[in-house]
Amino acid sequence: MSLKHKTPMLDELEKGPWPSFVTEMKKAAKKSPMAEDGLGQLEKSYQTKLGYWKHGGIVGVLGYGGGVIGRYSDLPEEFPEVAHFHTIRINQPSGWYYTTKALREICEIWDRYGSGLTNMHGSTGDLVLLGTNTESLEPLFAEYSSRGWDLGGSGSCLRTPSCCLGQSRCEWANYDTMDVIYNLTQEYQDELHRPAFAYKFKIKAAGCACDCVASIARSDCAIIGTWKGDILIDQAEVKKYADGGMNIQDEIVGMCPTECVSYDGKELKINNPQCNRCMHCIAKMTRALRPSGERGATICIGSKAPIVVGSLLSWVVVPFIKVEAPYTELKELIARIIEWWDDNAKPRERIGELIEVKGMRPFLEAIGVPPQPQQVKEPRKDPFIFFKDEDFEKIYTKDKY
Amino acid sequence: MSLKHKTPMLDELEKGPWPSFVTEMKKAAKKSPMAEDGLGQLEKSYQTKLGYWKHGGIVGVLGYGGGVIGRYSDLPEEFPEVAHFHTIRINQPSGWYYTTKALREICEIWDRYGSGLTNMHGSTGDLVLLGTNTESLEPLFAEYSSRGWDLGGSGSCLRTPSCCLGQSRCEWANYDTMDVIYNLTQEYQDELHRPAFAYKFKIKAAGCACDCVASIARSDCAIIGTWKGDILIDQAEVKKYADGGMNIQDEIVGMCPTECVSYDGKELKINNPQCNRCMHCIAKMTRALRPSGERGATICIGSKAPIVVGSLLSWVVVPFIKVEAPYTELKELIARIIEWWDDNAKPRERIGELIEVKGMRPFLEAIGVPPQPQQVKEPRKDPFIFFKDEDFEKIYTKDKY
Amino acid sequence: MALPERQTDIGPPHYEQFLPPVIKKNYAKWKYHEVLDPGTMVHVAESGDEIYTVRVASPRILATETIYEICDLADKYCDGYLRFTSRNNIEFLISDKSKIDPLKKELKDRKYTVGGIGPRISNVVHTQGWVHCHSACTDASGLVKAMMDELYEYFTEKELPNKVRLAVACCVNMCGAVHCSDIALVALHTKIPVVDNDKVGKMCEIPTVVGSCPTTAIRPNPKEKSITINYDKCMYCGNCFTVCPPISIKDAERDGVAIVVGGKICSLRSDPKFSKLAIPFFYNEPPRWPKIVAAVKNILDVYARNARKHERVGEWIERVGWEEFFKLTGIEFTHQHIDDFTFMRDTLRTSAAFKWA
Amino acid sequence: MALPERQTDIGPPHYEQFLPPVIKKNYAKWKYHEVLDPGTMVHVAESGDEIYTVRVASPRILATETIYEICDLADKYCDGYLRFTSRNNIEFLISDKSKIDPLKKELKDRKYTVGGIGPRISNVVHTQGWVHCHSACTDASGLVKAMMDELYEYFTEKELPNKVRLAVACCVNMCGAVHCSDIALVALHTKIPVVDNDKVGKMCEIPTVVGSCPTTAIRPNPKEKSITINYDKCMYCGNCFTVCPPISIKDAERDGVAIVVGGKICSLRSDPKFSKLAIPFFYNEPPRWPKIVAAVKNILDVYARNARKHERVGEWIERVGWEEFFKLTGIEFTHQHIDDFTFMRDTLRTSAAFKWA
Ligand code: SRM
Ligand code: SRM
Ligand code: SRM
Ligand code: SRM
Ligand code: SF4
Ligand code: SF4
Ligand code: SF4
Ligand code: SF4
Ligand code: SF4
Ligand code: SF4
Ligand code: SF4
Ligand code: SF4
Repeated sequence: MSLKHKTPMLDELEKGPWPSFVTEMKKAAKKSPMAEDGLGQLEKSYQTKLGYWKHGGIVGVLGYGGGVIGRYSDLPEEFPEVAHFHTIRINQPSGWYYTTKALREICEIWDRYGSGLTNMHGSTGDLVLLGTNTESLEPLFAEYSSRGWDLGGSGSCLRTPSCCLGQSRCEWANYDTMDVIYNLTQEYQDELHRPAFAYKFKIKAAGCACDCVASIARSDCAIIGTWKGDILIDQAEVKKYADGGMNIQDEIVGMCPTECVSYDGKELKINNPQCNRCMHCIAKMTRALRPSGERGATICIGSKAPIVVGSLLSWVVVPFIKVEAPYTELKELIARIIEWWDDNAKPRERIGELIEVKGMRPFLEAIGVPPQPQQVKEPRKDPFIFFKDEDFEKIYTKDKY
Repeated sequence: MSLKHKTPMLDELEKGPWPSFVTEMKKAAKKSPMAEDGLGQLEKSYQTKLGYWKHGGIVGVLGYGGGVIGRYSDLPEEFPEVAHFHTIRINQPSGWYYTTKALREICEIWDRYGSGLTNMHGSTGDLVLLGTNTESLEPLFAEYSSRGWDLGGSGSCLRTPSCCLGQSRCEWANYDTMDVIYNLTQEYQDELHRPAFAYKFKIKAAGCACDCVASIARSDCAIIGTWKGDILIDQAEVKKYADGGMNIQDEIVGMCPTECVSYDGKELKINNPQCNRCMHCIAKMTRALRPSGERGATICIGSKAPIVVGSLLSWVVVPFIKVEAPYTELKELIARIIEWWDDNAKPRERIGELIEVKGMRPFLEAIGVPPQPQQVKEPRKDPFIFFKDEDFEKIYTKDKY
Repeated sequence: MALPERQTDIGPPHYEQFLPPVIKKNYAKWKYHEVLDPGTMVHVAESGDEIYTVRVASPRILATETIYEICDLADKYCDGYLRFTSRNNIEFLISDKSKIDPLKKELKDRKYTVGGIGPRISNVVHTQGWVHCHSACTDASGLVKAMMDELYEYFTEKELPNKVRLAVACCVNMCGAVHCSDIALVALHTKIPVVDNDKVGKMCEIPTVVGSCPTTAIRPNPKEKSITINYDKCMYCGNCFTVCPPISIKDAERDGVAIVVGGKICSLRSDPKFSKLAIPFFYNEPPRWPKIVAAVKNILDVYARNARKHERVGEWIERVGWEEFFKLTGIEFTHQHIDDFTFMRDTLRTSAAFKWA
Repeated sequence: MALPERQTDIGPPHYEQFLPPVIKKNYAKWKYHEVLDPGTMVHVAESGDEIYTVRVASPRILATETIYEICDLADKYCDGYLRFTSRNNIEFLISDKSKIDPLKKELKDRKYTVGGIGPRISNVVHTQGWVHCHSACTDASGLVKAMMDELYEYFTEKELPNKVRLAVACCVNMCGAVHCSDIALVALHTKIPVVDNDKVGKMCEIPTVVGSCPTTAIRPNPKEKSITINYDKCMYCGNCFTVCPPISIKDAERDGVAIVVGGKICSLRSDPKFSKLAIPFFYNEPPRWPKIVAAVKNILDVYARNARKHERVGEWIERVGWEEFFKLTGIEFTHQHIDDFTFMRDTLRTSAAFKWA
């Protein structure tokens, strides 16, 4: 079957060794007229260097305020099959694990109602189904939800939480990321499906400072695993790394940011109280080194993309919290965080932006977290210091500073 | 002769080994009723923990708009002699060099008309005469100016420029700081004495990156000596340092910020193209190391105290400029800098604040300096990039980026 | 066919049902892992059990047909278990060591690309582009394809000093994590928006539109019941367009792409870093954007030649200095590189020590 | 007595007339210097000529009587040549080596303090305080005296890892370079200003006053023809008082002093740095402010014990981390330490790597 539209420019992108999205679109186009017109419109964009999608539009499923991104073509006459071309966000399972059975089921339903195109996955983490029309939304939802799949978030809501694979396959995970994210997602079903916040709120959970889910850069609330205790050293394994050709001096000692590793050619030593747990030595010598002691997480708040005042990375707010089922402490903390934000934010104001406007103090006080040096790279650089009357009673009358 | 006021609290500050300003004030008080009441009022401040000076007031000498800080007591009945207590700023000679003859002359005049108290020197650099009354201003000015001394700056003007002692006694000076400051001060007499700027403008000249006159932190325009060329090494002197007990590895090699020094126990080597000319190695091994090649200065613009949006350090604007008498290039540059600022600033807006508002580009374009990586610690972190139409013609049509 | 009964607020399925038995058994008891080759690694549990992972590149846009094929492979070699990674690769999870080579062979035969593990390039985090987003200034998928064809061997074979994370965002909303990537592309508008006065008055709240502009370039225009944009202040962020569709900012000739470099996410060795501007603008040149691809390749090569082992792109640049980066890459330094926005103070140089380059 | 004829715009006298002959001769031809003891150094010229410098502490406020005495000494030992330093010390410039010891002896007899050269404390850059400024929240000279009595031996004798630059500013205008000092005191108001409505209306321009506030805490109060200050937004910078005197901000019980640390000016090793808040507030306790003095001493001692040779205070703290600084000094970390002003983004921690302390 040959396709409706000529795609000379896109065809160029079928060449070359990297897997081609054009090939995928063509595969889908052979089965779906929607995908076919999608391909056609894309070719036109390549020709003219302009996109042809309209500016959103609100569509969804009954009782939900999110999970579907409405999309309409600017050229419905030229490409009638994509006059509607909405995407559906399916809440992925923790860690993006699937059985083939589950995946096939998802695809079969999608083939019936949609373009046959997917994003595995969207950059928030959802399983994204790419392109369907308004009428198909309710049937699709009935099919998916009846089989145990629910929609992810969109709009001003709690967005679909996501996590690294954590303890399922990684030796460094300090807590059970997948279970935490499953639990939080269940806890917040209403907030996820019925946008009632000032703006979006994202939660991401990483098992350690490697942050394989980019939580510190891409989530309003990052849960990053850490530990309180020494790094245990297996000297026999150290020797194997050395024998295997690792230059321990340059690669480990010289790259430790706190200068707390030393190596005399025989024994590796770590000055544990000075270690900032950056994970470098552990990551590069995983057979020889491992954390010990108490496990938990650091909670960082506020990261977001640059619109409109420049990107933010998340800020350390709670240096250490225990993360153990049923996660009561963590859940209560997150509840207080979201509550303060929701009470105070203007429309389209992310939590990081709100903290910038209000300062850390009201936020920390509202969530019941004391000020700690771990929260700052360095203390303030200006003398414009705000005091409350009670500070004078509490702190500054003491004999000690 | 016993003094009019009891000063039990200030008396405490005559104890202890560090030279006492109270002793100085008492010395002056013995000769001057002004100083005596000044001491009395100060004791009162110590008792009550409040200052008693009124909020300025404009006084000065004929034809000048600055050089005198008007000061009036809040308690003229209690301390009548300091009802007026103005300070006079005398423009110090470059490098704060004096002969005893000159100093005596200054003091003798001051004893006749003022409190006998001085600040040697004010923190901008002036020789500050501390406390006189309005009537004495004209006579004082006649006495000083007739003997070759002029007033320094105050108010919204070019403030008294100052410099480190530079080539007069320091082996590291890359240009003649004292001569440059003398010349600039003479050039700008009108701007210095008749405040017509939007706010204050300070110039400071340091002969090298040691910045012994704090120019990068305390002047709107900092002229900091530097060089383009290799650091010459006298290996015999290196050996003497080593023999003298210097741990060259830790103190020099390990502290070079660019990792460009190496030492094998015998020979010191510097990877000159990677050196950022921070001066550390040279300062700590002055007998062994010295710069060579072309000499000149880096011009940094914009530093100021924290009021009102936090302190600024000066920004590198011209990485390298030749600084040779008659300093035409430098003077023209500074003229363009001041002109742009004066044309654009709102009242009480320092040049650093103005650049923050306008961005570097209009400033650089106005002063004719091209963009250079030396001007930034790092390039911009956000994608909010401003373009002019001509940029597209000039840069982005090239085949190369 | 009658529809099954819908359920609401059930959330995602529990992950446990998707875990291979060896993972369930050794959950939270992994001891170490080893990278066996660019596309294969093994994780070893305290118990001695092993799980093998074979990682396969994905264009992220997958047709269901391809997913069925992947499922067939997973059934054949992985007892039906597989996962996707946070960078959109496919991971085949193999409990039976002997199946690794046959799987890889079949993958090769079917033209799948195996790799992306260890110190090299992995998949490119990216976004919708012209494929689906109204906001796009370029096509993300096309840029990724063009770039990865050129950098292919850095995914499948060649080692780099450390991981190099690439990303593409098709507008400054940056859905694609560009702001903290080693090397990334971000698409930009570079012309001030065109305002359709009639529609703006009808469709948008003027105060909201005025308030949406981060540089206060927008003023109300009461005469037209619309707004006007100050040419000198607008830096084309498109936020006004996001809140008010009749403000149109797309421009075929002046939409383009910038390259940013030196960002990072993990806290290993040095703090997470934002990406910084390397090259401010390229015209869109679909379908293969050859200049952009060449520029990325150049930066990657310079990094590969100059960085120390384990140094990320940003760590290398910070060690040698940005003066040196521009010198080594031959990239021209322009006014655009000097921040004139919120990070200005943070980025202007306040030291007499720098390199001449 | 008739006044001599005034001249205008003559500028300062030419420096050359004040230079000792050996300096004139070897101008720009110095080769190296050596610190001979804490108060003495020699500079050696290419020609082999030498100039000796003996540095003497000054309280900066000098009575003419003292200056005459200093002149007498300079006449006796230095052929009438002397200078002051950028930190207000007096430098005796000696061309004849044999006069050094006699000078020092006489200085000692007359109770002058010799020192301040090399890796130790030098004089304290400071400002007017209650002695002369209307804006002062404390007395700078008194703080300096109290502090230097305690730290005396670090000026006259004891070595430190490197120079330690102290400064005192008597209000946030910071005439005293506090913003880039190793250890410094800055005096603060901590109560919102009291507004004298009658006078404000008459003496000040309301828009200027409103505009003067960096935190937009001030609103016009049309009813009173004055202004009102928002309690929650004011952080007591005093800028409104500077532009409008009837806004009074002094408060005997709530004016006080903060300690800041870790600033530096030179570019050696690391970039110039701003000082950061160490202790947010001390009450004024004239005449000797014992708690402040003890706190400064503590910080200095901890630095002296822990820093590496050549490390400045800020360099040491950055190496070990602020977590460690607070631990080692025993200083309490408070809400005040967390920036909520223009440097907030720059100073909040954005990394999972930090020390527990
Ligand atoms: C689908 C997805 C991109 C993708 O191809 O993967 C996406 C697509 C859109 N994003 Fe996004 N964002 C997606 C992840 C992100 C991320 C990354 C992340 O979540 O880790 C970010 C950066 C992190 C952050 O949240 O700041 C992101 C930051 C934005 C922003 C800027 C928000 C801000 O506060 O700065 C917008 C603008 C807005 O909300 O109006 C935006 C808006 C949009 C809209 C809804 C466009 C709009 O203005 O209405 C896009 C719809 C595209 C379409 O037609 O399908 N998207 N968006 C991602 C969601 C898939 C999923 O659910 O898994
Ligand atoms: C599978 C995945 C997690 C998941 O839940 O999907 C994962 C898995 C592993 N990561 Fe990761 N990382 C994954 C995304 C990330 C990300 C997020 C991202 O790229 O957006 C990061 C942060 C990147 C950054 O800093 O910008 C990340 C930074 C690391 C690092 C730190 C590298 C460094 O030295 O800078 C390590 C440690 C290492 O490589 O030595 C690491 C190490 C690992 C280990 C070795 C952990 C383990 O013991 O199992 C895993 C295999 C590594 C490999 O691929 O070389 N992983 N890893 C993600 C694979 C993405 C992919 O398809 O390539
Ligand atoms: C005398 C002196 C302090 C001293 O004891 O040495 C001084 C004293 C005053 N300064 Fe200053 N400043 C003095 C050097 C400085 C410096 C340091 C420097 O120049 O290196 C600074 C910081 C650097 C800078 O310029 O930013 C400085 C920053 C200020 C400011 C804040 C300006 C700003 O833009 O942030 C003010 C406030 C103002 O101008 O309204 C100020 C205002 C004042 C006033 C005029 C108070 C006022 O609001 O009217 C003080 C008069 C005190 C008095 O009654 O005698 N003074 N002032 C210094 C001048 C002596 C001289 O001429 O040598
Ligand atoms: C006399 C004076 C210049 C003047 O024109 O008055 C001066 C003179 C010298 N300085 Fe300085 N510096 C002088 C203020 C400064 C300042 C400005 C300040 O403190 O406000 C600085 C910047 C301080 C800072 O970074 O915060 C300064 C930072 C240096 C440094 C860098 C120290 C470091 O390693 O961080 C050196 C190099 C050294 O000490 O090895 C230096 C070195 C020198 C040398 C050795 C230069 C030379 O070869 O003659 C001089 C004697 C040093 C000494 O006192 O130990 N000088 N020096 C100033 C004496 C002030 C005083 O009475 O103590
Ligand atoms: S973030 Fe840490 S725990 Fe999670 S997968 Fe990466 S390395 Fe493992
Ligand atoms: S985890 Fe990081 S800081 Fe700690 S010892 Fe290892 S490399 Fe050093
Ligand atoms: S700034 Fe440099 S040239 Fe000037 S006195 Fe200091 S060390 Fe010498
Ligand atoms: S001047 Fe500084 S950067 Fe250059 S070699 Fe010496 S220590 Fe290194
Ligand atoms: S980055 Fe911009 S254009 Fe691309 S998907 Fe996100 S909102 Fe759309
Ligand atoms: S594009 Fe951005 S900067 Fe330009 S007018 Fe719109 S909101 Fe303002
Ligand atoms: S710091 Fe403040 S109080 Fe002290 S002299 Fe300067 S303006 Fe006056
Ligand atoms: S003291 Fe400062 S912050 Fe407070 S009202 Fe006045 S100007 Fe505003």
